[in-house]
Amino acid sequence: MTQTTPEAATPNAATAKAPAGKPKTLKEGYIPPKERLFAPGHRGCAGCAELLAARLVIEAAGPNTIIANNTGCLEVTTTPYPESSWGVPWIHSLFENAAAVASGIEAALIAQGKKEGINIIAQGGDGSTVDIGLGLISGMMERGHDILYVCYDNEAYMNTGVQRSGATPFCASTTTSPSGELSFGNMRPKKPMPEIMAAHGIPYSATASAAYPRDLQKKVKKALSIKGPKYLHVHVPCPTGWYAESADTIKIGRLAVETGLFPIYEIENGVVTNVMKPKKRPPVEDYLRTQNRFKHLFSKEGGAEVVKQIQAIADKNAQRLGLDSK
Amino acid sequence: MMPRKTVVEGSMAVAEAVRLCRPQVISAYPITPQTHIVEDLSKMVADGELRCEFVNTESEFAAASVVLGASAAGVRTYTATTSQGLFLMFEVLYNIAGSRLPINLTCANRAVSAPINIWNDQQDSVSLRDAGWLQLYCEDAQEIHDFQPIAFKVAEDPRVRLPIMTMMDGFVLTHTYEPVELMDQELVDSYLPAYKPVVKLDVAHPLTFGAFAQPNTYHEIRYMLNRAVMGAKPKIAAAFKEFNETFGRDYAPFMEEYRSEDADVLVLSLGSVCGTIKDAVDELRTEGQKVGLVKLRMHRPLPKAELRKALDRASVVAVVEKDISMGQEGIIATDVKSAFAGHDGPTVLSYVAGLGGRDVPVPDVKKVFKEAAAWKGRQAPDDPIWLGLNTGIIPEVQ
Amino acid sequence: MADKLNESAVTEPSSSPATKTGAWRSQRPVVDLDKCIKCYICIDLCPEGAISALPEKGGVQVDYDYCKGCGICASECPQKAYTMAPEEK
Amino acid sequence: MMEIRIHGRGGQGSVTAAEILAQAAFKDGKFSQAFPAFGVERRGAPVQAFTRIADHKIRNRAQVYEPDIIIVQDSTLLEVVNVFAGLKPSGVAIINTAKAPGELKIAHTATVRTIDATKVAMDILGRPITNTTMIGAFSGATGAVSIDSIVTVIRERFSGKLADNNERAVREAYRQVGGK
Repeated sequence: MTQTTPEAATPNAATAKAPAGKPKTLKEGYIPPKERLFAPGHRGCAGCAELLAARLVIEAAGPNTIIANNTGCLEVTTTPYPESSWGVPWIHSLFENAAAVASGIEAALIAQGKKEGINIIAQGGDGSTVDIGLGLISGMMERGHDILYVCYDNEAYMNTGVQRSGATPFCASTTTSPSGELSFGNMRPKKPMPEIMAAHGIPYSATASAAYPRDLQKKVKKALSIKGPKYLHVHVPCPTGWYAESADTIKIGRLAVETGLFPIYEIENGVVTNVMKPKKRPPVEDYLRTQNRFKHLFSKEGGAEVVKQIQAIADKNAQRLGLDSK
Repeated sequence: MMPRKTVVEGSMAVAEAVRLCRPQVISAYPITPQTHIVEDLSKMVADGELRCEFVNTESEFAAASVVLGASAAGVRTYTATTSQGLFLMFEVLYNIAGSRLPINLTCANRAVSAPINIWNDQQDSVSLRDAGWLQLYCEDAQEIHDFQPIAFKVAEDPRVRLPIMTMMDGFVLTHTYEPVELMDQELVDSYLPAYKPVVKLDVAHPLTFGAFAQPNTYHEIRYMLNRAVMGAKPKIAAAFKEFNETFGRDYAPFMEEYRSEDADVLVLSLGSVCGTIKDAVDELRTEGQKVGLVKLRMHRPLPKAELRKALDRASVVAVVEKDISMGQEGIIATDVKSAFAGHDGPTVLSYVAGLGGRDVPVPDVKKVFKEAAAWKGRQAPDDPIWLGLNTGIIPEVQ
Repeated sequence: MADKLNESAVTEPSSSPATKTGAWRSQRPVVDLDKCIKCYICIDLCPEGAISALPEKGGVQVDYDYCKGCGICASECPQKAYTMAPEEK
Repeated sequence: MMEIRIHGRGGQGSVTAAEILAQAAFKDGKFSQAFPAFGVERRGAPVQAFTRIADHKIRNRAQVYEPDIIIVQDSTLLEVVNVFAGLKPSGVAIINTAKAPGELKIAHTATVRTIDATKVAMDILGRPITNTTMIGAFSGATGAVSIDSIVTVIRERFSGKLADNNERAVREAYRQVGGK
């Protein structure tokens, strides 16, 4: 197991590098909005990490990319007809079928002899990925298409109003798994999607977070350099659905990683690699207190016990991935 | 290579025609009785007779999505399914039509669950009439063979840009061997040029497909879809005409009229049962009865004016169909009645027949003609008439 | 919005800048370039892509046509170069 | 129009036999149609397949209720299926059995012809697959489809030694029932 340290939003983490060739990102100089791969004017919430991550992904992937997008916040907010935020060929069909649509795009490019040099990305939120679209993603992985699937995980059905998904964390309160007299919210842990994908025998399955933009972009480039099906699971805090401050999106995302609740790692050909190890691992309570979806854990009798259980989830992740080892 | 005039299975007749049309991406999921079509196509790909990407998917939902993506990326696409498979595709099929993608689908008509039943009726495709797909029904293997290039040609016409499905009765046509005159590759190539999409997913011009339409545009976009379906009618007529000229056939584009010119009692039907009905018509004609058949070929768009013209002279029209709108009547019967709304016309009877593979033999068809004659000048009943219903096994209403 | 719809309901690329989402903002980030160390993490982290590097001299600028005022830049700037100021009425 | 019903068990190639008959009849210059009794039967279950032959285009899609000819691939079916159901009074039944027609005690008025197709198949093909053999017997007994066209179709469907052996089996069965 190799390791990296969080590069993250620290002052000395990076300095802008001179762009090679045509400017592709905002960092590399001013690009007029209408010439961007992901243009402003989208209708995402202030502080939305999903749209942030989506911009980082396409800017890393570059202009020779075709995207198939599931229904969800990302689709609705970026393509209010007749406007689009996308500067690459982009298609939305349905809630659950981006992986299959992308499979068809790949087949069409191969049939035309035009696949070489073109990246294909299928993407969607956690609901369309771990729940309703899972079978189609599994089919895409099993068939071996040269496609990167990106899941933007904001841990509930945000587009429809914060209903639970298979990626909602243990004891988060959502509108369909509310806390109440008899409940601490969603009583099931997150579906282990990166592992499910890796179990298909694909060459690359990884996690990333919008809070670590440069790690995320590095992984997009790495994934796209590998032939075959790839999976990238990106944690994207949702200030609206997590009942948190817009300005705190990145801080919350960082805490998820540092506490061990959303560990960052890669699975290359079935082997866990490049685990991001926090300098110190704060207690999960630091993370939970930033969001009102966990508020009941601190106001309801028995909440402390649940917090311990959540700490155990983080500790288990830490043990599994060696987060605490130096 | 197969001789050009040969006895082949109906599934092979369609597969061979699809091969001749040079699709670039095929995706499908096997389901009885569509299986032989996709098996034949898979073998053609495996043998190098068909240069095409064949994507085997984990479900019909995925197969429809794969051809959607491929079509949006600018290539000629084909899929085939039936019954539950078509229903599993339902959401995607509406999406394909709304996206104006010229996908060609063969539906091997089969009954729908429950109860589960693998045999033929047409409830599956008729249930999809509202989606924006053009729909053509076939009587025999020759038609399903010939209609493939016509389907691609119409669908891909830049003024049409619509998906199309051709229907063949499951088992009755898919699994039956009969003589077919296979088309010649050179003629197919001359009739059906390579597909040139108007728009496609292309990094050189990165368009956004499938944007989120709000109330200020959705209404108009759906208007345009309906306008396109309606507007496809002359294009379909032209495609049939050119086909007839190229291949020496004699297809009427919207419906085939059989001994109907002076008929007092007509049956209107669609699909393979029309062959049996023609035999019944001949027998009744030799008995001196003025009966005939109108075989509806194109269900969407509905050729209302042509229906009026074809049916107008009869006193009674019995619509014999293998489907029903529960709580209403046969779906085609309602459509036929709509063609006469506000016009004087014949008495239109709705016959529900042959569900789930129930055979419709000549004597049953003759019975329909005889019963129908008795409705001359009378108001048709509100409820559909069930042909060959075995009332002895139906319990009383509880 | 385009004058006429098109038959396939496709949309031209990068056309959303037609909508100026800066109108959503109730507070605006103001950057003190003297504090900026040109790490550009604020560019990376802006969900709108509303922050860009100043050409030639470096440092950053905010595009108030699109900035929604979420405050991530102010929260994440290691130098606290941003302050969030109420929008003037 | 001639209607033929073939009785067999799943796995015995009854459907193939019906198809070969249709293809051979077409080569004779006739119109034809072949289809199975569509069902969910698996290997071993009694199955049926049908062939129609006519001088005109065959339009009728209904099942065959009153066949002119029945072909019974397996005489054990006589005890479990009424293979004579609907057979025209003047029809022909061709049955695979070592017995003579009289030994079968069949009440139907049809002409009954028997052939030990299993023996022919075992002797020539080395396997008890009787479908092609029974087609040869059909041709010999009725002349409704020419033996030459049947052989042509078999040579299109099979190749090499399998084609040679099937041709021999078909011709032997044809000869045994007195085909000329």
